[in-house]
Amino acid sequence: MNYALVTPCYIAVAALLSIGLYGVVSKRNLMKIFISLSIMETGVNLLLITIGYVPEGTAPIENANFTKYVDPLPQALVLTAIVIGLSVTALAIAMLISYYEKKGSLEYKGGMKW
Amino acid sequence: MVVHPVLLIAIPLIAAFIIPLAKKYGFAIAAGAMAFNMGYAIGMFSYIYSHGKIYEMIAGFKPPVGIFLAVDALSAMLALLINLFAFINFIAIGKEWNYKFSMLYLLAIAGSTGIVLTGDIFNMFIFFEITAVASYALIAGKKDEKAIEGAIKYMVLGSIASIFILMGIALIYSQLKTLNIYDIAARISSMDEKIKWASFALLLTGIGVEAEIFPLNGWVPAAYQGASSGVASLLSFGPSKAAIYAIARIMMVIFPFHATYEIALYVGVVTLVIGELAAFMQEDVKRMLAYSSIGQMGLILIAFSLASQNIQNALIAAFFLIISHASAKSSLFLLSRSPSMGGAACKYTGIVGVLSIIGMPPLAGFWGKWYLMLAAINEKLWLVIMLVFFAGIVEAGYFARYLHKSMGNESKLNLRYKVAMVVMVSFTILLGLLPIAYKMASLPLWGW
Amino acid sequence: MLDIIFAELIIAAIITFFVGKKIASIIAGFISILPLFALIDWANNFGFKTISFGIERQMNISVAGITLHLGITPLSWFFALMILPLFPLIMLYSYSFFKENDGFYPFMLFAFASTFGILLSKDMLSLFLFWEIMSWSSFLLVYRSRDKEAIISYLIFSVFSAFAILFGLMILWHENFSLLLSDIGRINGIYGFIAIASLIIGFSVKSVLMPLHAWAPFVYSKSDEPFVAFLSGGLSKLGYYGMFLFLFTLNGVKILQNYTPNVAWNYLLAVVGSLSAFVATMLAIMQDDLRKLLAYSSIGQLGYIAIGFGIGTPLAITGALFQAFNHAFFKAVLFLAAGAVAYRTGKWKISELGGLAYRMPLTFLAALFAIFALAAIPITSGFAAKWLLYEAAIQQKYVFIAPLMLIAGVGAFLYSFRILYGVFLGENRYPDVKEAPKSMIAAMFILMLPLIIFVVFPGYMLDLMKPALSNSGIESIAHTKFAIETSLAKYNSMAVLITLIAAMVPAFIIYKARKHRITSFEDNYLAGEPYEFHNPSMHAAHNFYKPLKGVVLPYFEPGATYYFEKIYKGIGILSNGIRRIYTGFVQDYAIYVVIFLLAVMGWLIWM
Amino acid sequence: MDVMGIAIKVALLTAYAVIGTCVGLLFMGIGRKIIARVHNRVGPPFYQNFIDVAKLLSKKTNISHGWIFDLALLFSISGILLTLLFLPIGGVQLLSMEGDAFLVLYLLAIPALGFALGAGASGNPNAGVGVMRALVMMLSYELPFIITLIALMIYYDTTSLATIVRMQSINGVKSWAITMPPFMLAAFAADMALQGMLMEQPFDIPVAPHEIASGPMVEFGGKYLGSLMLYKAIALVAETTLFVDLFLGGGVVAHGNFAFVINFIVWLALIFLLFILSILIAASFPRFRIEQAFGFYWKYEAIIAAISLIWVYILVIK
Repeated sequence: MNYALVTPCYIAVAALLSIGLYGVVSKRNLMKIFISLSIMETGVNLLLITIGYVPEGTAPIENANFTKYVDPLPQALVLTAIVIGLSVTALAIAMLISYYEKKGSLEYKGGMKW
Repeated sequence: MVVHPVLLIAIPLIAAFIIPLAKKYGFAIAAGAMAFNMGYAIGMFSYIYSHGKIYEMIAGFKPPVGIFLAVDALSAMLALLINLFAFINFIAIGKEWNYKFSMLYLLAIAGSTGIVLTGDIFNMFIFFEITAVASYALIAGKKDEKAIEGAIKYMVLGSIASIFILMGIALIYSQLKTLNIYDIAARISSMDEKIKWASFALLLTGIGVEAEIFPLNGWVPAAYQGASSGVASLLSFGPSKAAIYAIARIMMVIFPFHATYEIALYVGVVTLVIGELAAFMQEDVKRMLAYSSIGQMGLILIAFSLASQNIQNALIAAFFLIISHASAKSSLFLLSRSPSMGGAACKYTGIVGVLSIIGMPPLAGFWGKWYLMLAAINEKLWLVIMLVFFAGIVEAGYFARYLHKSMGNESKLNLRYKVAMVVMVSFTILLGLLPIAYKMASLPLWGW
Repeated sequence: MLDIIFAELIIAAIITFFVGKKIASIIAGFISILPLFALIDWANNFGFKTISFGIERQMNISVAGITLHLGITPLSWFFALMILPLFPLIMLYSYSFFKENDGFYPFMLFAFASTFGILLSKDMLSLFLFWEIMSWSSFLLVYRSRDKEAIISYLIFSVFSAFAILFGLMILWHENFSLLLSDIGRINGIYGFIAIASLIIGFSVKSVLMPLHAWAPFVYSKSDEPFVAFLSGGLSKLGYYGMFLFLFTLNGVKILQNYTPNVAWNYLLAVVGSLSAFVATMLAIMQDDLRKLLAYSSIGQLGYIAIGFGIGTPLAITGALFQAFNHAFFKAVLFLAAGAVAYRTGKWKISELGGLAYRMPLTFLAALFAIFALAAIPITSGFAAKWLLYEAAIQQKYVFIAPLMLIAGVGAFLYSFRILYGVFLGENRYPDVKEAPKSMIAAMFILMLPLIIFVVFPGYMLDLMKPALSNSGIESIAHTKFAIETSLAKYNSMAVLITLIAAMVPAFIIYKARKHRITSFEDNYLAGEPYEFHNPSMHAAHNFYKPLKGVVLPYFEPGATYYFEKIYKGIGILSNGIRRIYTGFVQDYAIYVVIFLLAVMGWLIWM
Repeated sequence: MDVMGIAIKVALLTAYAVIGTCVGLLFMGIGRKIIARVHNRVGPPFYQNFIDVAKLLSKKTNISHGWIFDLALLFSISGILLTLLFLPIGGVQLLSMEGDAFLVLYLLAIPALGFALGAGASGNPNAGVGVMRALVMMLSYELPFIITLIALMIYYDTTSLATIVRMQSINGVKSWAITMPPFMLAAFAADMALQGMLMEQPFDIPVAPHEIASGPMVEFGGKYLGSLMLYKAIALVAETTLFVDLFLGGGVVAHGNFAFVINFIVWLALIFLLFILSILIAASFPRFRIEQAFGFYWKYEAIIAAISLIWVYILVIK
């Protein structure tokens, strides 16, 4: 297997996940937290795509000229995942607006503890 | 009769899409869909009760490629439970909200039912997301500060969870190129050892967030406290039960290894003890009930994790614990709307609920604890037994305090609320008394 | 027939939810007589000729698809004889006690049905099932008290007891793979030991043995009197029933001895019982609340039964069962009398009562007789029981237990007099109070009947318990109708009674030789001056045993009640610490999730 | 048992009841005389108490406070007579085979309880305080007394007083319990307890003349007070006899046909000596307060008694 193309992808996945996680854990601003979550999501989507990748494969469209094509299922999965991620983000934004209306700030100071 | 479990998912989904088009009739459409679902779930359960398990291929694609539903006795029971309680709960609370609520409610129910019924791991993920997104919105629907804060907490953790689930699925897929859980189960031994464990850990963590297990349950107290009592009730019988069942299914079907059962056992025990202890000094009723739910989820997880050796006793225990917890806790959440337990209906609902959770006969909780003990003693898990006892005593302590504190004559609940509460809580009595325990013991609960 | 009795009890319980107070008490009273017919019928099996109603001895009832094996044994028959008659009389008493029907009767009937079930159960599941039904029905009766400490402590201890019993039963089940009680006895080693020990711990919660008694003072002092009469008179005996069942009938003693042949584990039970008797008596002396006093007195008197079981000789067990029987009746009478007093005056503090003996003479008589039995005055049956226990302790040369028992017996005089003086004698504070209602008086006097019978004929009691003892392989001790004989001495109740009556003659002559006139004490003491009664601190019963205060309270009180509060608070502190995990910051929760993921992954990959 | 036997028994019991009463009254008179001599007074004649009782019983003015108050009279006399008759006196068993030491211990409570009932029924607060003190005193002295009693019981392996007396009289004085070192300690403790039982100084706070208007008997007069004096006289005999039975072999020194005469005289002498001892102690010590008495009995006396008990226990289990 040719790892030349795949390995950087895995590194990118790891980097995206770590960046996202760092953002979630360290940021106080809720908007930044949700942006970080989106970054993580992108990382996972990339992971799925990478898994389905077949070296030198083409798009999974039926064509007699090509016998080698990438795995179509992960791509379908990623499409679904992107849609879900989008809906979550949309909902999050809506909620942040209402959070801002209530608190006057997006800074998250913790609450409802113990 | 041929049963199509897919209708249980499809009908509420379709109804949910219709509702925005017919806003005026939102409540009626939702109620109708749920009534249908309830009836269909009852039919399906009785069919499985007499005929055994069902597989349903969606759109005729054959597994392992096609998406399919697999329904056994336990999942049929859970589907029945969720849809039944959803209907009752909806009738009690639905009219107080506008059509959006009905829609979201339907989505949450469809998602929960889907989690229970599906036999495909990616589908499970999708249903998780449907349930979760609907739940976020439902929690935030109360629109006060606490509700939104609870929803945001749930949302952040839920998003992380979904990322982990997806990663777990990706890892499995990368090795086996399949998403069907039975297909995975059949070929699990060919998986790379480390990736196998990593994927299990990711799935456990991801689903564990929804299943309220410690320490993934940071959102639970806030969300339950913030949500309106009807939504809290929904959360306690719907998504959380579906999620714990999903954990059990993944653990028992895909990863039936000693190590996984062991981890589930430890996690369950820690969840139980921490949840009950955290509830002990809690003054806010809903938050206390939320912590108590955490503890109960731990107990259910313990029951499932004992299934490696004593499958019959452990599954019956889980069955009864789920029933007891769902019926008691959701009625207690409904009750938590009233500041005190005024009137006979409220008073006895509270008492029966508490007694069932504590495990008094002839309520369902008693059978749960009895069979759990049978299973645990068989494996001589002394420390686990001691901790379960300790947690039970702590539980008795705060529930007694709760009963004392909420004693009073005030009752702000309307009739629909009361009826819903009483009906819900009567299930724990009914299932304790009817010979289901015996019958369940002779069923192939887990037939593959 | 048996299933019909059960069904009727439960149906009656449901009916009494919905009817008025008077009808409810009548229904409950009549329904609770039914099981007594069964008792009379079953007496034929144990060597007594009585009427037969054709009620079966064995029966299997199917509930929830699981078969409950029910049946009468000599042991349960004897215990039923002391517990079940309490119910109809308590119902009779409650006819005028309650103002309205607010949930007393249904749960009392549930408690009755479950008590009956516990006594009849022949397998572990039904024993535990009925035990739990009894737990919750009595909890709901405690719940009526609306007292925080009572509710919390009762539920916690009930659950503790249930778990301990469940644990023991489960081990027995696991060792035998049979739920039938009759199959037990084949186990040895550490498991048998743990099973028996945890069963005894579980049962000793309900029989208020000292370290596990902490709920009793709260519950006894806050719940309704008719219920407390059952709780102290009946329920506590169920705990001892369980202990007897597992220790002697099912050879628990042998299991304990086989595990550690050199350690007399039952001696430990006797020591606990004697400490319980002693400490509780000392605390009872210091109580000003009438119900709390009676609660501690119950704990003390029940400790004697544990001593008897602990010593374990035929003499001791006979004494213990005798004491159990007596206690069921005299403590019920005392609690009912206390209820009657409170019904008329509305007061519970001894220092706020006084002088009721002339206003409520029948109540006073009932209480006086019960107190005689409690203090073991030799002309009552209470003495015969205690005497047997003392003899047993001396026979076994238990030098630690015997003094504690005896001094607790002396202490009983002290608190008995506190009741008599503070409530019934002393200054007449309630000149307008009427005698208690007739139904209450009737209930109390009928409850006294068995005590009176066994005053003169202690031998009859030994006859009654003979089947139970011989069924457990315990020989019964030599006795005639009046006299009991042991290897150490003899006690002849008839000699005492006749001599007392004869000795009354000179006393009576002296009494009758000169006339007397009755004056109120104000004439003598105050020379007719007006006197302020209403200040409690002016009452002699206020702070009655003051000299003992500095001696008793600092030493006995902390260990006796505070330990439970300490544990409760300790769990509270633990809980408050654990709650800090939920910091309220979603970022922290995210970190938990990641840590959990890494931990699980690490565990699975590297372990 | 035939009619004749019963008649003889009844006659014997009656005789001992009368003797007990007379001896008690006589001793009380002698006691008063001795105390007076110690105080350097002349004192009343030794038969003074007979006169007092006769006077009180024949008084025409008797004030009662109701039927419960009358119980004091009935129970105090009958109860103490009952106790006396269940003791072996001078080797004569009377009814002591029908009961044992525990019975006697509890029988002693009947008159006390009856008396307490009467005092309580009088309604006088002073009476209540007096009874309270008497009861606390009882709790105090019973502990050492019970421990010594148990020491004796496990040593002789019986609880019957008659048997204890018989075992001690096998070899005359030499086999008396008091000759054995452990029982010397026990006897000391029991004698102190006896002091409390007799309500003599330093343990006379329940009656406490000059302090609480005569204590429990404040409302008693006429026949009631007379019966109380009778009770006290008989109780004196009964309690000292109990001690003699336990430690001094019941006064039995001789065996044979007419031995009971000698034994009777020895018994009389022994209880007289005990009484004199207690009178002398009473005359020379000031009064303890109630908590002091309690502390004295439960700390020092109980420890002494416990040492003797442990000693005996070690002897027995060897």
